[in-house]
Amino acid sequence: MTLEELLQRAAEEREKQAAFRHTIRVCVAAGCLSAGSDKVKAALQAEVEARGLKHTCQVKGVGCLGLCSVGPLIAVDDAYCRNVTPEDAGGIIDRLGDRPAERLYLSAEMPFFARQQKIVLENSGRIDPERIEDYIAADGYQALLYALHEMTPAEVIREVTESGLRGRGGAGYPTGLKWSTVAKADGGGQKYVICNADEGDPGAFMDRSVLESDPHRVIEGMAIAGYAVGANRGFIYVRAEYPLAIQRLRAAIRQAERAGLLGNEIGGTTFDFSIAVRLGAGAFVCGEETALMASIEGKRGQPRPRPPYPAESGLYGKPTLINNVETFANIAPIIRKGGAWFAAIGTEKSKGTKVFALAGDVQNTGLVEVPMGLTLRDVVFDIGGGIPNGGRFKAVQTGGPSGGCVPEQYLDMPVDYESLTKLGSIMGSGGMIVMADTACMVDVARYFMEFCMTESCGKCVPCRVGTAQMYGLLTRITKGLATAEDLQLLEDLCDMVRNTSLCGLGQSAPNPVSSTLRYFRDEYLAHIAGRTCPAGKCEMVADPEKEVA
Amino acid sequence: MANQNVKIVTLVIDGKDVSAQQGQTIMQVAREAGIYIPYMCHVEGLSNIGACRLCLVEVQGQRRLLPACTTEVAEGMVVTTNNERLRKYRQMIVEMMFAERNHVCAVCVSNGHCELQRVAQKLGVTHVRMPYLHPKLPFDASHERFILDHDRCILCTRCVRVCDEIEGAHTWDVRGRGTESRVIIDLDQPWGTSESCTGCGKCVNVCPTGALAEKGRATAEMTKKRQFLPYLTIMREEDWA
Amino acid sequence: MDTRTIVIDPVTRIEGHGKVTLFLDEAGQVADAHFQVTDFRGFEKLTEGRPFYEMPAITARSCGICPVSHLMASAKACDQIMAVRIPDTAVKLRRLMNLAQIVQSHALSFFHLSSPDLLLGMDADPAQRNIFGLMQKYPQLARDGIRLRQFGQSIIEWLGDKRVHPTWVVPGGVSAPLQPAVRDRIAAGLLEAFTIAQRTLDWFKNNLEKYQEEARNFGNFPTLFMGLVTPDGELEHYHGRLRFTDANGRVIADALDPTRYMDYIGEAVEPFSYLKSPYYKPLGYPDGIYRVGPLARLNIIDRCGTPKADQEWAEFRAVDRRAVLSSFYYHYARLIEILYALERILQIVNDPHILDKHVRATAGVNALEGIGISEAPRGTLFHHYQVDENGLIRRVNMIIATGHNNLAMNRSVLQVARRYVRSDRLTEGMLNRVEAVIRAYDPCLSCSTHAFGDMPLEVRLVGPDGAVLDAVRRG
Amino acid sequence: MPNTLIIGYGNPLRCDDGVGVRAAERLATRDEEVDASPSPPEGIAVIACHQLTIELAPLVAAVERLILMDACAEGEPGTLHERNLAPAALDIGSLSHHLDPRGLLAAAQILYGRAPAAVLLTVSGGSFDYGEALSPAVAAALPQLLARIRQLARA
Repeated sequence: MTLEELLQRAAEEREKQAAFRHTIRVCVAAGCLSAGSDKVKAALQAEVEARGLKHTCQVKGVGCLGLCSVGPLIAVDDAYCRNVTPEDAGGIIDRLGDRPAERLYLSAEMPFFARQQKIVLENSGRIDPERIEDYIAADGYQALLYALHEMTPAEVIREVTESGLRGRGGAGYPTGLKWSTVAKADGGGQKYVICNADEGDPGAFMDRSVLESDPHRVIEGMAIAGYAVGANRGFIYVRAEYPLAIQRLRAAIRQAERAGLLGNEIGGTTFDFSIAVRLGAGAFVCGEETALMASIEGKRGQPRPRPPYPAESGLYGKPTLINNVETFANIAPIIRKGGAWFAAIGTEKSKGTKVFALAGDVQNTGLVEVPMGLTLRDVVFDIGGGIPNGGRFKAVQTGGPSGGCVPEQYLDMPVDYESLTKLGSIMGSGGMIVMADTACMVDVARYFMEFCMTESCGKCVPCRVGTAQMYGLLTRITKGLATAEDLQLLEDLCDMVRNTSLCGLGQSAPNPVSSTLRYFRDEYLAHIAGRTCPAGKCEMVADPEKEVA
Repeated sequence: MANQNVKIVTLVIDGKDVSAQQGQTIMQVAREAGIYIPYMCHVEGLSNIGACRLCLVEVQGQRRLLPACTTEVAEGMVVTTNNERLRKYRQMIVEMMFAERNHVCAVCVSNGHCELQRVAQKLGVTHVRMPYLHPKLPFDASHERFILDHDRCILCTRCVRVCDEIEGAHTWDVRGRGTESRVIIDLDQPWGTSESCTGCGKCVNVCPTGALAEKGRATAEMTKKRQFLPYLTIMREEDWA
Repeated sequence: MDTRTIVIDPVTRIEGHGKVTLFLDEAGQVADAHFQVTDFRGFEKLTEGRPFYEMPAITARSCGICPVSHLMASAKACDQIMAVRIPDTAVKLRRLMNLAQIVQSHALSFFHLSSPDLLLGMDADPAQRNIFGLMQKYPQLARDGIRLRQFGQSIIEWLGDKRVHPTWVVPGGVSAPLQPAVRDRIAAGLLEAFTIAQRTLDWFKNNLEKYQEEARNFGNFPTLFMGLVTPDGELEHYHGRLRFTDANGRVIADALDPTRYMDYIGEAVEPFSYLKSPYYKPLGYPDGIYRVGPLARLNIIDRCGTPKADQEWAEFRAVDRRAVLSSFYYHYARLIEILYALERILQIVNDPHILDKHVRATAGVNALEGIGISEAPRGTLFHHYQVDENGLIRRVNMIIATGHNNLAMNRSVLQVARRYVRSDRLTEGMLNRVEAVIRAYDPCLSCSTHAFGDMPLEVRLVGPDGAVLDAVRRG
Repeated sequence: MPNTLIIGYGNPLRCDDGVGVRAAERLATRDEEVDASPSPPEGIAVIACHQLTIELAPLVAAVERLILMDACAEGEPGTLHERNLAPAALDIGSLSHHLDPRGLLAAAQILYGRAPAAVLLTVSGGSFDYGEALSPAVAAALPQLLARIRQLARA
């Protein structure tokens, strides 16, 4: 397909859709589906059919609408309806063009929706993820074909560099720099592009949502990357626990291939690019790039020391570009609208937007995309709606199990890579867990440490044994069995594990402990010296002497 | 030699100016210069995996500590192999190795010939600060000539590598994650039932501790012979054409 | 402990603290006496699921006093699991170490633990009646004891690598042949050792008259005796078959296969003690009470089998032609055994094949059970292992000398107490004698954690209503 | 003939009880690559053993100075105690197979005519459980103990 053909198909599709006076978008991403949104969609379609409205009102399944806590969520033109049941279908159709019933109604003006700025998720909740036409109508694949026809690979990289985009997988490495490194590497004719979709942080579902809601976006980003760095094979490594994402991704790849947007001679150029899906078996460590590549190669998913970096020697020893789902999802808009446009969003060093999975003790849980630089307070209280049931805020945990806990006094810090690092946490892939004062910070640290311990791949000693030792010490503390020496040992272990572990999992595993020790040391001391849990969460062992023996 | 045009680089290790061939690791160059860097997963003749973290060194300009066994030297590199911080980390790592399984040196077949013991001695590890994890582990004595004692295993995976890279049998592998990791034979079956094992004993001889030993050896009787390894490696690398 | 834990019979739990409880009846007479030792734990942690051939090293470490005895019994049990006949020279070398152990152990027991009682008198001021009083008054005797003990210890040290826990004795034999230099050193030390042994024995015999009162009341009662003998009925410490004799010196069971010990030894459990009380099954409990150790060994044999010892043995048996019943004569028996051991050591170092290089048989698992038996200084020691088909330990049972003698020690304490307790208070003379009678058996009671101080003996006097009338802690 | 005898005693399979033995082992061995401290010089002998037994008496009597290292149960774990010892014929219970340090000196004095100047260094133990490891406090005190011994031995 040439650029002209693509634009024509986009125009046709848009025209077709414009014929409808009303559009009802029903979320069919995993969250709402599990709440029965498929039945809601069927009921609405039946209702539309029955009333002979099928030429004026379209009901379409779309990706995530964001506010997962009140699913099934649907959008009736510009208004949202929450907790919709199939029985509501009639009423909703009755009020088409009018404001939905109060019980269901959610205003698009509410801060949760209004304060978001969507780039990555711009199509989520708007297009039907199972139809390539819908994606094309939303300017899909224009960036790819434009790049192939009008730009040199170097120009593509320049655009990405200018955008200031940084890796969304967690570490925030400048994407343009990574691309240019891979582009310069000599692969002897073979290079790879890998999309890391092995999202493993507990409570995080940004990548899943993107894949379920807008799979073509990722494919397009990867193809552009392939063109830029000189690779013609791509892999998407998705965890097997995401069946819906996998299914839509596979469908999207087939559609793109049929449309000539993947495969040989894309868009009539000499550029070939194919994508294969690889499934991960649920090991957290396989999100680490070298472990992920080992897994694709059919080996035990364990990281290896870097250097050499994947850009130099990656998959099968060839130069490999590996980016995360969200990073790839940013590429098409950057090419379409220019790096400068993207660079104008966000802060000086953190450009663009970031998707967060908001969870925990917060009113509005779900997926949000906000410009970099918004304060944590804005995210938690404005967008998130604050703590439910009149509870008091205690901390917000960012960055998943490798992240840290940020206390109330830093709520006005802007959300960007540098600020979070300064606070002892990380941006990570975008998990954000809000905690009310009923949470015991030692217990929280213990929870994350347990995760890291069980997910440690077992290759290097500091992570394998260090996390187990730290977990043991934290358990002792929560049981009221620990001594001041135990606390000292815990701190020494944090330092050692951070500085000596082989990969990011181990290096960041101490973060939840160090950050809670930094901001909530008094809680640790209360458990140790006072044998009490200030939050009332931990049960102290009655007779420590007995327990020890 | 295969390559006549070896590029020479100069670098500084512990304040000492040394020259090296490009492609050598810090570990190799340091050893040539008479500088001891402790290690456990490394063994000359096998691939390096940088897993034990004992050989971590400081390289000027690098934020992170780098494993000497996998890091190649570079022109102008300034390396510190031993200081207060590195000693502290190494001691803790050795302590963790001891605390992870059930090491009872006094009755171990490798007592006195054990690399773990030796490294502990060298690093001045006299005690283990952290609680012992005391896992319940099986003992595989099903093989006719060898035993696998998980209590003494430190998961260095030398056995896995020597079997794969030198013997070519790939009988050994690792299963499980974290502290549940265990070296296994074939698909985790008793050694005696393995059909891929050639019984060559290379794994036993590269094992640094008493985890793999010849059957029937009494306390302190197990010594390992490792001369075969550099020999085989050199023979295979030699360009016979 | 989870279900995989091997339960090691508490018989092995002999290290700890001793406790004597004396029960008075309404009339104020001693009705019963319990001698008990406290708990000993942790040993099983080291053995469960471990390969059988680690057992000699592990069990040797269970006791700092007599590691060699455990080594012997354990290695022999392992030989059985391997189903090998170990090389003759290895047998001789093991014997050599075992004999050296007997010399040093008996020397300590006699010269330094018991001789103060004998030389200074039971009723002497306790400030004097101890090892130092002995040294002051009889320095030559004390030095003799040290020399003998040193000799025995040195042999063990030279043979093994380390003195405390030699690892030289291994399943299938010994790990290294005897070095000529070691043989020569042993031979060189023998002369002095013989002189000391003979001198002490002569002195003891000359003074026997003085101890008639003690001899009458120190565990002087009829029991059976058990020990190993050679096929010819000679004294045996390493191999042989078990023989039981009765109080009249009659052999009631002979040439018993030690590996079938369960057929004729029962183990009774008394609630007051961690030690099981073994008894001779055909006679039941408690009639099957028997004693082991030096006294028993000299009672059951037909002769020692070495010239000097046989001469002494003949005199010894003249004490009572049927059987020497008083436990007081354990001391006497020890001295004869020292002499015997030295004679045997001489024979071994003069053996033309003793430097033979073939000292170890190798084999895998050929039997799922092994029972090793040897005569430790204190008496017969059993190690009984059950293993799985790969030779991993499933169950361990051990019967140690102090266990065999448990019933006899209880009865001895009772006898002494009956004779010397005359009120509801514990008197010095009575306590001395209770200690002394326990000492006669030389039980292995030393605490394995020496930092906690020394083996205290707690003696309690309990009235008929169960009230503790008096308690004394000695040690 | 050495003029200084160093004896470390205890049970190394009972954790801190073995601190004396561990110290003696350290003094007796030398690892040039990590330990710059010299191995025992001429004239110094080191013995590691389970218990003080009577046959040590002639060895003790033959030296000018005796240094003993042991664990003790009293005191804050890791504390180092030092005291000079004089021979004392203290009976420590005649069922026991070993000697008190002052008794050992007394035995040397009585039987061999002389007892050396003697000092006993003890470290308070924290754990006497089954195990080979020293508890943290005791291990931390070990270098201190070794330094003190070396100082004493040099003096």
